[in-house]
Amino acid sequence: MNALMSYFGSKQTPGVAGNQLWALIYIFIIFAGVAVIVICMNWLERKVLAHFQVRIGPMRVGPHGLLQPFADALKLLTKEDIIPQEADKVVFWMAPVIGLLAAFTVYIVIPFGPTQAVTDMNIGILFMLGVSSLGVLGIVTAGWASNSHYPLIGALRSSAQMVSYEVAMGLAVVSAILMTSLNRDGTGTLSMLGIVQAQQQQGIWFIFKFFPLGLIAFLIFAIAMVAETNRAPFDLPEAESELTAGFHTEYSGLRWSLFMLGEYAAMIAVSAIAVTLWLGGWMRPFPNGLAGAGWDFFFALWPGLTFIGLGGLAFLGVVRMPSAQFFKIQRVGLAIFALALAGLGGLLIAITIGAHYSQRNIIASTSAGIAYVYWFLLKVAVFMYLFIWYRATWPRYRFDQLMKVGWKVLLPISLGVLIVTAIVGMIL
Amino acid sequence: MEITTLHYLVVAAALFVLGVIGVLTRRNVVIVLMSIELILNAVNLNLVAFSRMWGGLHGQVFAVFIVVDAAAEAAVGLGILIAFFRNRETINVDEIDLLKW
Amino acid sequence: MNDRTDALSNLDLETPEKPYLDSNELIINMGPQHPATHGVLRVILKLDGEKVLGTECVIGYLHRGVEKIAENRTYTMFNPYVDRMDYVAAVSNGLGYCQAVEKLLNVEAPPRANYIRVILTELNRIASHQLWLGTHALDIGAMTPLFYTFRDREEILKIFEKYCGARLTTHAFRIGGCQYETYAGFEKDVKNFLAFFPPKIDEYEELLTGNRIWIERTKNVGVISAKDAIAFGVTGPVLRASGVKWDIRKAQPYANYADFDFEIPIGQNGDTYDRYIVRMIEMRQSLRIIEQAINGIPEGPIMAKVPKVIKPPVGEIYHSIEAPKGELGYFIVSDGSTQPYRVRVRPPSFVNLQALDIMVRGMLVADVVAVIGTLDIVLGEVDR
Amino acid sequence: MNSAMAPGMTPVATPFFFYLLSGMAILSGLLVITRRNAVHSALALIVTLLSVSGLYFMLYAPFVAGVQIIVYAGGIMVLFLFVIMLVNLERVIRERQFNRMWPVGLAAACALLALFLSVFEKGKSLFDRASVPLSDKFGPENTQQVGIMLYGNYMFAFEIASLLLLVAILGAVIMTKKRI
Repeated sequence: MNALMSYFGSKQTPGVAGNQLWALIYIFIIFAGVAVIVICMNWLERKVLAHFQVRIGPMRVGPHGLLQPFADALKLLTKEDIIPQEADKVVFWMAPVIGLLAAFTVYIVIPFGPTQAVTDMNIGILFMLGVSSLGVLGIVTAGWASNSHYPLIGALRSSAQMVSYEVAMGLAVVSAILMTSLNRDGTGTLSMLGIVQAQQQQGIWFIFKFFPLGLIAFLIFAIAMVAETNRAPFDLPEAESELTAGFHTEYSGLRWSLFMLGEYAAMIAVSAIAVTLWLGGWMRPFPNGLAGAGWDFFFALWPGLTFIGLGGLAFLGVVRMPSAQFFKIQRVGLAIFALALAGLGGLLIAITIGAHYSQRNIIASTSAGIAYVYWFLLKVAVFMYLFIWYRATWPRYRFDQLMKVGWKVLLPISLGVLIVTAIVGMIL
Repeated sequence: MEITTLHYLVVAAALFVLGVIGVLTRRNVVIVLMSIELILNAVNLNLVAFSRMWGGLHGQVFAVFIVVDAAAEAAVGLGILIAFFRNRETINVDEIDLLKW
Repeated sequence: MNDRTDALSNLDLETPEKPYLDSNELIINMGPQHPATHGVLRVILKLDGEKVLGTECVIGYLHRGVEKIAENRTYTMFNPYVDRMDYVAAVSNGLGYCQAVEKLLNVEAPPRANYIRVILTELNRIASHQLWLGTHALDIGAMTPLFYTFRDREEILKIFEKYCGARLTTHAFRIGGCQYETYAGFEKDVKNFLAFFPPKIDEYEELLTGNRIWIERTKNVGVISAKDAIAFGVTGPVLRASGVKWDIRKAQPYANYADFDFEIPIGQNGDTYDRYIVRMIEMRQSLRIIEQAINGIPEGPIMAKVPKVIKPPVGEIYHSIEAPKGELGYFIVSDGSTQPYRVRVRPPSFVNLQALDIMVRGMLVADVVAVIGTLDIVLGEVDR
Repeated sequence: MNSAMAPGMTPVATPFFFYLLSGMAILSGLLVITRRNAVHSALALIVTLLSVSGLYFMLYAPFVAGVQIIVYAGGIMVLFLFVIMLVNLERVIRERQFNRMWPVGLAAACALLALFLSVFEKGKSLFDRASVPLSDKFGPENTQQVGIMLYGNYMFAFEIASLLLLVAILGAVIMTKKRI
């Protein structure tokens, strides 16, 4: 019990504090959480995309298709595992694992809150960029090991694409890191925690810093990260209409689902980088403008209210569902789901109110932790929605145009922003 | 048991020797280039280990320079390899024995 | 003919001149199972990296011998078969065939029948263009227009279904006129559609016309000059986008197209973007024609006097109409019996597809997909 | 290990991770030089590089470790894989893998190893001594310190390195372009 409680009230992440038990617990929570979020994303993407496209999306499995991801997972796990005859078996087997590992390893330095991270590294952002760039190895080896033309072209495309967009991405990140060096103590940092704390210290999210420099750097990163994760409109490596499915044409079943898992995990990871670097990480909106205990309490209520709102939406679904006998089970299921969401929301609100009135350290830190994680994930969720929105709206770039955008547009602009940021930073 | 600098040196020496064996015995140029990367890594490991031992950062800085050097070497080496492959349709070292053809 | 078409000789896929020497020459099979070939077209691509050095189309996967079937059917019995050629524009196919046989018989469909024919054919032109737009956009990577166009195409198909009971293979017309009188509320339905559709075209255009990625993907892609286009016998929107003002509805008016006031859009560059614009304007022009036709539809019979057993006099006839995809011609030889001696169809898709090679040489793989989409081929018609 | 160290930098189970990482490095290094297929070699080399990067972490050199991951594993190895795919020849895999001089090469390498070992044996006392206590250079400030070094003491070398990279880029482009 003492070991379990040892972490509460600590001012450091478990990795930094050397608290190995909690570090392991965090690793477990994050990995399980990311897997669950990815599965939910799968459902959300299909649903949101369907509503963009005047469809309703999956509706059959569970109320409003809520159980669709589980059905999908079951289907993928039980599918026959096909390895092409001419494929390089070992590499074919390893490729999705490489991609998945690269996407998941990144999560150990993502700060969901000041203490809500596995660890904090001195080279946090460098580590993240480096490890996430290993994902390309999975794609390249998958394309090569399939021993087939479409995957090979997809792999070549993706390696060229990811390597080129990494440059613009890195330069945009450097301009954000430069901003951290404008702290009162005058030293910059690469640590993810340090970057958020720098924003806290300077009292401004870096997206608004030196307007419009921060904004431009952020936009460059936002474009490059779409390219980096191979999503529309930069989804050339898996361009369906050209290369059937690109690098994973020959993959099926479990291995294919590993690729999908890796792709979505990478999407969340790059969104987390963007949130950390430019959008204030775990901080709530307007920490300066709307300061004060009252506002603090108001924003602390948000997590609970969000869940209650979601529960309300689900309950609306129950009310609006046709009253035929056929839908009875679905109605009951959805109602239970709505109640669960609302109950969760109620619990969160109870914790918040408890923290407001009681003096117990543990409740206060729990409540604060929930708020941090909530704001972080909310910002990430906005990016996830944008990813889906892009996909619904835009046609796909052609390969040479993609390279043109990367090298001739994004790179010069990010270099310019970097130089101007450095000059402005030196003058101020 | 404590891990001392000597342990790192032994690992580095092993990697270095593996690299040397690769360079001296393999025919495939790509693998020869990879063996050179192994050698460079062994050197880097030595530098960083000594940097830790003496408590200065010069070793680490040198390691960064060596990484830069390795990048340049790989780019040019592979460039030469591709140019060569275009002309001679081989990537075996012992067939690359003419300066001009 | 210029140099580009001279280079059209066979790809020589079997024997690369210098094996292995060029490290990145690649031959890939696009299709017959491929999401972007609109059916079972197989295109053999010879690539240098991503650059297309040449293409060769392999067709015939959907060959059903429609022309041969005609020789063993009476003229009336063959009528439904033509619907199965270009199955997204079945009404146009039927119109062409019926008019060809009428010409052979020397009968004329009554005016009311002609008006109904024009309304349905133009509706079908819109439906065909909608399907083209959706799939073309999907090929280039924009998913959403597909669902918008299918949603709106449904309104047209509903009118078809109410008129003749079928949505796709309509068999709407008979030799000598129309089988069915318009149903009650036909006029209202069509007028509703006329009011419903223009905002929808605006919606499509909002998503695509000004979209930078769309413009980059389509401008200067798959360019074909007017000279090349004529040399290849390319017709329809593809020809008009190259700047040739050739539309059979104006050039050799059939049915009663001469009565209507409409314009033929033409492009300048002959690239994919121009073809897109031309088809978008054509949809609006079709609406204009339908509006005039539905307002001026006369009363009267819908069937001319045609003998029960159709036995055309000995002779031959070629009649062509402007189908959504281009010039659709029927060449029918009659030996005086109840069955045609020979029927030959000039399918627009088949002829347009021949231009694929010169349109994509030197372009990238992604452009092949865009160009196949912009040619608007239907494999049922290519293979027959 | 050392009380003067910054918190959070204490590695756990040092010997275990050291033997794990160095074992992986050497084993996959062995694979690099023995595999027939160059892609397998490249993948083994990636494992080596990542293991060595882990060793850097254990030597309190996080910046070098990060550079190792981002430049070596993410950049150079992708380049290698790219080239292997471009020059992928079935023929090479079927052919003899080692050149005719391999016994000589092996003997030379073994002699080199013997030399190393004898040096280590002689200098055992030198290398075996306890490390100096960690200054803040090895703590959370490592990256900053390396940066100050790079732009201070080694300014000139840094510029030359950037020039070297530029030359390498130009060289690679000229070499691989079919027509210039």
